[in-house]
Amino acid sequence: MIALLLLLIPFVAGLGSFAIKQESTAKNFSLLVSIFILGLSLVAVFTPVGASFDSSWLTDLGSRFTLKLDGMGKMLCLLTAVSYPLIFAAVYKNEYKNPGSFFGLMLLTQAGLMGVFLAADALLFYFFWELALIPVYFLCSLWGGEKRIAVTFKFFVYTFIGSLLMLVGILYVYFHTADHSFALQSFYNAQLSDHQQSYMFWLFFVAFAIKMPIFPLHTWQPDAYEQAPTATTMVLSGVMVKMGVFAIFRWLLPLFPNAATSNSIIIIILSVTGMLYASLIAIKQDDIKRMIAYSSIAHIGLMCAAMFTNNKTAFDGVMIQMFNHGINVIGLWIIADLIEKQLGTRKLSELGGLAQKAPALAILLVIMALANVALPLTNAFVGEFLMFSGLFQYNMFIAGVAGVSIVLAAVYTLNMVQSIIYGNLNTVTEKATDISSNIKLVLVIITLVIIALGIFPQPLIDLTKSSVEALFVKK
Amino acid sequence: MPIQYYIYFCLALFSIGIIGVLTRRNAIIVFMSIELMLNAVNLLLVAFSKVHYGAALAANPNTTAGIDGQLFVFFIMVVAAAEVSVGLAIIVMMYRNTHSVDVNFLNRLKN
Amino acid sequence: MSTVQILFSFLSVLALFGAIMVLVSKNPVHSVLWLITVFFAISGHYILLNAQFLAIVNLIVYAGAIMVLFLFVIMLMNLNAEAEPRKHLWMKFAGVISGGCFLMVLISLIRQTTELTGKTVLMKEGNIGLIKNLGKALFTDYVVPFEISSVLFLSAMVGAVVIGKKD
Amino acid sequence: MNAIIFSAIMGVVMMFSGILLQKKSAVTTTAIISLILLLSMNLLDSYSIFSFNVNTHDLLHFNKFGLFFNSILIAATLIFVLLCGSDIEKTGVNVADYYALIFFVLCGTSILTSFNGLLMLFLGIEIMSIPLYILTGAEKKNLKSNEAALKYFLMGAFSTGLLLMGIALIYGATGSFALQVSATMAASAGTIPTSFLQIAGLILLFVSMCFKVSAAPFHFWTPDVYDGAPSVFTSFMATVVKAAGFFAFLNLFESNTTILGPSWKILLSFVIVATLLVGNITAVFQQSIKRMLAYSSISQAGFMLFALYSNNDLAKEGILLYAVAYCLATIGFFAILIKVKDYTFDGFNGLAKAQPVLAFTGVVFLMSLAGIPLTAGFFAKFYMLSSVVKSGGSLWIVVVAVLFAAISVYYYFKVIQSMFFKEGVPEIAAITSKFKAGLILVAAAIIIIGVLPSIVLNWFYF
Amino acid sequence: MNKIVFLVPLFPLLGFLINGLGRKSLSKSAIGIIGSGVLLLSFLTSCYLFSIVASAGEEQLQTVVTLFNFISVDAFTIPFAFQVDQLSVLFLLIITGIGFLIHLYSTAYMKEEETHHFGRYFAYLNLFVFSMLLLVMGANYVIMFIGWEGVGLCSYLLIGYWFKNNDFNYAAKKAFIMNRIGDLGFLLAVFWLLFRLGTVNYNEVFTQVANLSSFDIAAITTLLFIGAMGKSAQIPLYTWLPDAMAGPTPVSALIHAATMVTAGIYMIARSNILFTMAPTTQTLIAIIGLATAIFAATIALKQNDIKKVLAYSTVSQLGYMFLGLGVGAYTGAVFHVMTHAFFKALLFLGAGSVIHAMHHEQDIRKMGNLKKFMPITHITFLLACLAIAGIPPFSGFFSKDEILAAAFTKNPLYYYIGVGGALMTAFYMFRLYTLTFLGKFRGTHDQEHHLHESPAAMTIPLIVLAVLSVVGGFIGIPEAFAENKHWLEHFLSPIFAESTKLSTVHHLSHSQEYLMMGSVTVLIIGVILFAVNNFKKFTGGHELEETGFGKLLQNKWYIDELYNNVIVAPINSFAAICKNFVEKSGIDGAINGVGKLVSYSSRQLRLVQSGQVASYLLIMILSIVVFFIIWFNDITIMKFLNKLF
Repeated sequence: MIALLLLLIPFVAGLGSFAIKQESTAKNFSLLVSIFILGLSLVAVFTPVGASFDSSWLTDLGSRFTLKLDGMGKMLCLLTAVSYPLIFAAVYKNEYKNPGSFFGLMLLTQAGLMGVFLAADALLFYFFWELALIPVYFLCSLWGGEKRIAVTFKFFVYTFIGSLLMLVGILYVYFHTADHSFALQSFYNAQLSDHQQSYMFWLFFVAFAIKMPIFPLHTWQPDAYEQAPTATTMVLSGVMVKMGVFAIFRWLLPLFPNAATSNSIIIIILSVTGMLYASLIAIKQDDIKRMIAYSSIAHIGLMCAAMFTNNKTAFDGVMIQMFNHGINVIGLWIIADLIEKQLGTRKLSELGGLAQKAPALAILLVIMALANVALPLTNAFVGEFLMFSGLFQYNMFIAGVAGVSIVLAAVYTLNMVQSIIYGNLNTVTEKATDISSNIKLVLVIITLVIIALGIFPQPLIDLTKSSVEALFVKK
Repeated sequence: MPIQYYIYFCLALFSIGIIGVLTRRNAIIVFMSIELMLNAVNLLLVAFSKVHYGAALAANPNTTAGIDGQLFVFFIMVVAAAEVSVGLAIIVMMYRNTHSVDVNFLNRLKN
Repeated sequence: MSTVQILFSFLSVLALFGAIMVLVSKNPVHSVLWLITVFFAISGHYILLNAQFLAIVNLIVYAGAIMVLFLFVIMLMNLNAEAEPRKHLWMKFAGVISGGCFLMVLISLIRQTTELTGKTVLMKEGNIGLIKNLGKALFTDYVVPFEISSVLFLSAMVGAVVIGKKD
Repeated sequence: MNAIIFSAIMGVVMMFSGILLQKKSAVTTTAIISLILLLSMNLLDSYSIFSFNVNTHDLLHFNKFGLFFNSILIAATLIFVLLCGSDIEKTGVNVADYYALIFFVLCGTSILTSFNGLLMLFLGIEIMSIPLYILTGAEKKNLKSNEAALKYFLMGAFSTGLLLMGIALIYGATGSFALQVSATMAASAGTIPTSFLQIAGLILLFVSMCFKVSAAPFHFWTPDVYDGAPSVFTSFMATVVKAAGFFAFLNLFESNTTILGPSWKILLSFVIVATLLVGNITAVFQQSIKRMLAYSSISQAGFMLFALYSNNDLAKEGILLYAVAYCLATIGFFAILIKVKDYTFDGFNGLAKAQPVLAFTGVVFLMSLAGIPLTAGFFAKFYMLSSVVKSGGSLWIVVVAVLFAAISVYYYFKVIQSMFFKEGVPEIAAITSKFKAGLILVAAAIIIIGVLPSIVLNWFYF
Repeated sequence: MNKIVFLVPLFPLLGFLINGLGRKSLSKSAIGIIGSGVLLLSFLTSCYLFSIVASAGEEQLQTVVTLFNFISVDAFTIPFAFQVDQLSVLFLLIITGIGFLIHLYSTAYMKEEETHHFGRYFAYLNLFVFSMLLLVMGANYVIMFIGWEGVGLCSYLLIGYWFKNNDFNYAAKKAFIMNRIGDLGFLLAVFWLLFRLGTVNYNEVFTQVANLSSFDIAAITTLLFIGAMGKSAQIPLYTWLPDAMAGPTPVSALIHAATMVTAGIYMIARSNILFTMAPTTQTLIAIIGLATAIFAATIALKQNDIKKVLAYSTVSQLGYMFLGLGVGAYTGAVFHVMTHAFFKALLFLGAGSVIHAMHHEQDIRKMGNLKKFMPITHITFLLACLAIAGIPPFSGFFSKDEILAAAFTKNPLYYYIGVGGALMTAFYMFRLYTLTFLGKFRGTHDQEHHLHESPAAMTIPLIVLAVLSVVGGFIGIPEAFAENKHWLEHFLSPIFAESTKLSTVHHLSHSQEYLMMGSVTVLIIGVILFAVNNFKKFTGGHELEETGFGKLLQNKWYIDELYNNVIVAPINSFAAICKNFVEKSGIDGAINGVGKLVSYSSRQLRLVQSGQVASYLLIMILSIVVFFIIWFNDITIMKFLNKLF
């Protein structure tokens, strides 16, 4: 039941929010709703396993409206639920034309995300997969930057092609299930020859790879992140990217174990290439947003590589990294947005010396940056440590090559820090002021999460342990 | 008389009709070529009907096999008549507006 | 070479020649006249096949009504030879070629058929073509299409009115 | 039988209503009432509660599927008249005659949904087409309309010629016009040497049916005719008529496919791919939304052809669902299009500001056409694809289809972009609240079907 | 061993939090008191711990204390545990003790800073000490790694302390990144251990070391050593250390001389067993260490920046320590770490006091004759110089001698080269000393006018350290002088027990040792006198232009330029290619190309719709023909299609 609520409340609230005209009302409303959902998801997290919902939907197709809340789902719902209040609070002072629709669409996106994380039925999953995408399309095209329409459209079509291919895959598997049903379990039990698996695997993988995104299918991402309104960008990179990772765990690996193992080396090499490639490009980026985008591509690349090592340690790492990366990158986006709003530029070369004007910002930025380079005692470290050790056990050499990205990450992140907060003030940064209370609050919360999870990662690991176990039980 | 001859003949007629449609620009001539095609079909149908009749005749002296073919021809003629009335009406309407019956004269709709 | 064969070949040649003349003659009026010739030839074929009713209907409806209508329209528009401008030669060429291809393909298909060998058309005799039998069939088995075709005429009529009426 | 008889009668009634009634709106009302009557008659027939039983000597054959499909078509017509009635009145003087013709078309569709022989097929097609030639040319002073009418007529007549040649050859092979005969031959096609005459006939039949449903490479008339015809009638042609054509196509080739052997699938996949290609690719670069929709209707036809490709029960359900979804969306969107003066994309700029209701419902329609989930269009496509997958058909054609579907998103969303994301002041005809309500209802229906497609199908299965 | 262990790192952490958060509100004096007070507290705690450990003596004392489980997955569990044994407690004393002195010194040295920067400074300093303590006390490699990266971070923050100056920022970044390279090696080693043993706890690793194949050990040790290279500034990763002198002088003293840079030595000493079992790695270490020692020394000969000279001497001294580790003289290395901590910290602080007096003038050519103005600094500095030069009985002598002796037993060549380095050390140290304190003053007049002895807060640490560097050596008197007087060796023996078992060190005969010591000492004294006489009469300006070899040395063998051109520049240009070409034209271009293709083909396909009925019908007829042809040879087409899909 609680699963259904997690899904329905944002959906209904989102629809309702369209009616709201005044800015303040819309903001408060959505903020309250998101906080309420956060509370709800906390309850969900602490309820023992089995918080699920099931009702008949398309009986003649053998598809049921089934929601399931396992460890991984819990964690990602929590991530979604946590990130939304933060985002809403962070953009609380921003101006939006017809805010009702904006926040409505945001909430609809949340509903879609929740659905993706909860769905235990292939067709339902596909539904939410799209439902999460469409509001984003409107958000980006209506409230985005100047090149928004073209960029968003590219992003939309790109992901849409992916999901359509996945749909074909779903259909194919559906007709190979014993009891012609879309239910998760009967999908797991579907009998597929290795040959069939290898085809289906790619159909599914492309969809997820585009979403994550994995090199070389990533080119929509920097543009999209750059053009989208920051609140949406946060959702995109903080949560929506995790859809792909989640989907690989929930669908790809259990469905096509053999294909996954036989193709793992290709995908891992791709991902590692992507990591280094993205890091190199990030070094050269002069635009904060694009830099963050590329660094996030690099991090996702590591996750993807770790996911195909077929190694428990790595899986644990990916699980918690899903959460941590979400939190950290949101923090970085908030700061990037802050700087752009305040100084009207995102060019690193035009910034400098903010530490003198905005010490609080400087400190928080430094902490975010350290989390971004996965320094120990920040949350990112644990995840990357586990993933790397898993990757290392898969193949030492690849792990070593991938490790170079640690150094590169330090390079571009420190470049960013240095050129933003260090050095002398210039004409642009003269007018900078320290951050406003609401953003400071958000960032401090994020910082606390970063450090807390950096020192005590165990709760997260335990939360998702069951899901990891399940992945191995299947095989 | 072997049926092949009829088939060849009717196909030839039909093809001539097609060629007419393809090569002439005068709407009326084109339309006439179409009528030509229809007639080819008619003759073929009748010929076939007689073939089937002849085949059935051996078994049963007063069979009516093949009669449907000739009736079909009748219906074709009905339809043709109706089409002609409408078609000519359209051509006339066009002629009223453009003072031409050239099929390609109006070429606003393309690409 | 029986008379039937002679007649058949004569009529066929006539029809084909007329058909070709329909296409090649510049003046629409001539084409109409040639088409009428073709129809007559075909009616001849019908008679040869002892389908008298159709022969008559063909003459009355086609050669009579329809062709007259055509002629009427053409004369009303007094189209003459120059009315039709030259068409690109290659278009004509392509038309002929593709028509020929169509014919070739179909004929080659027919030539391969084993089933048709020995099937002959019953000439002259046979009474299914007589008005009595046809009428019986038409008003018993085929009454439904017969009635429905009235809808066809109705729509055609309405259509003609809608289009022709001045407004 | 009810549908045929009553549609004919209603047609006559409409003819006279033109003379008796002065006010055009009154005519429209009459049309609506008689449509409702027709629909109810047809439904009664399909529930076999009250129906005229004429001995058709197996020329017609009424089954539940056909009758239900027919009622869908009638209902679509009803919705069409409800939404666009006022625009039909604007088209020309003799409104009553237009309605009469529409009813005759319905008569033709009723025949096509119940024909059991090539003769009735032929008659049905003709009865359906001839009024359409007229409707296409309804705007007599408009040269585009004239041109469209002429083209449509000439090509239509030509394809009729091909159809007849096909029928003649089949008759030559089988000695009968009934479907069953060829079916029985098909059953034993493996044993006896396949009759080449019949094959030639079937191919010609196939071609002419492809022409009717505007499948490439026989689609050429579609863009020009749809573009030139008065928009109201375009939406009618593009939905009801095409759906009927599809039903006839399906019904005709349901049992005859085996005769053609392997080449059947080859020909069909060739046609499908060509149709999807031409439809989607050409639509991308259109300036006029109306013409874009014409091409998009071609691409939709490409999807519907999948029902033919995999003819199994899923395909039947699919074609039903597709007919419903496609008719609703297309009629709905055309209703909006008609209200906008300028048919180019820029004509829609800023519609969301000027007429939010139109814009939002428009988005629903377009998304349904594009096959985005939560709309009926999604399940329509979904059923089609799944039927192919189920029939064990080769997967590559499905992949091709979805890729083209992704392309189709491009031009559909271009409209959304200009409605929502671009600034402008569209000139829009007066919008009545009734019209808005109608649109909203249609959109709601689309979404409901999009969430629960089973309601349509359950209705079909009773 | 009880919970009190946690107090040691806890105090600095508290100090960091208080100073960090309250840096705006607290007054300078308060900050200073807190900052150094917490160090004093943890120093006292460490003394207590030391007493426990020392009293425990030979028999094994329970040394590991677990706080909580940091990471626990199926494959392995990593406790957040501390280990206090002889080795770590020794380092605790060094870190907290010297750390305290330097904090004290800083309170005076940093007086001019604004209050909140002052607070920031002490916060960083405390944080550094905290991480250093983690590094030393960690009971497994992961905790050590936490500290390892932590100190790297703090050094980054402190080098870039004056963040307005971008050169400093670059120096800081360089330091961090170079350390990262090393850290990568360390991390890979940790993964390797986890992979092979499933644990990283010292006790378990060292007991299960037998399960490792020799290749594994060699690889692991090499990777660990790479980590050490980064942290302890060995060839080829040493170039960050001289640049790190950008930070405030006390920082250089604490981080870049006394404590952080010795982390590498600590780590290797900690995992001595592994290294003892990997002779190849040991030779590698020895060679690299020796090379670094010589190489850095040569550079130091020609430097004119007082801190740069000290920096290079640090590098060179670290080289000696690695030489010690390489030849298996772990005790000697640790011993040298300790003594070096004393005198090098002293040198830096002295230099700091000089710089403080000279108003941030660091060029020794502009100094001279300072002994007259600042006697205490002068005396302490002189003592430190003697200590580092290795004049008996100063501390440096004993430690260095021990290492050299061990080197000799391993391979005499090591010894001779080592001695060469020692001589150079003596030379450049006394060149520095002479130019700074003797001769005549070469600075500007107002500088001369303002010259003064530093305040007590600065001189007290100097004095304390001076005493230590004089007497520090006596805890490790070699066998040659007195049997079993080598207290340190006994103290540390439990740590290195395993290694000593494995390695058969044949001791030199005492006579040999006397000979060596004597000769070396004589040589060194000679060099010192030469240096002093040579530079006494140095008077400013002329001889600035070095030529040939000298120029090469003055420019540090152009190593930085080399790195820039060979490594940094290529990477940059490659990245640029990726960004501007591969990404834009290559991948994204391909994606957009598809879109372009679609619209292009659309534009072409439109033309087929020519609007002419005839052409439409023509295509229809032709396609019918095609259909028939397809039908004619459908079998072959089927075959083809099946081949295709």
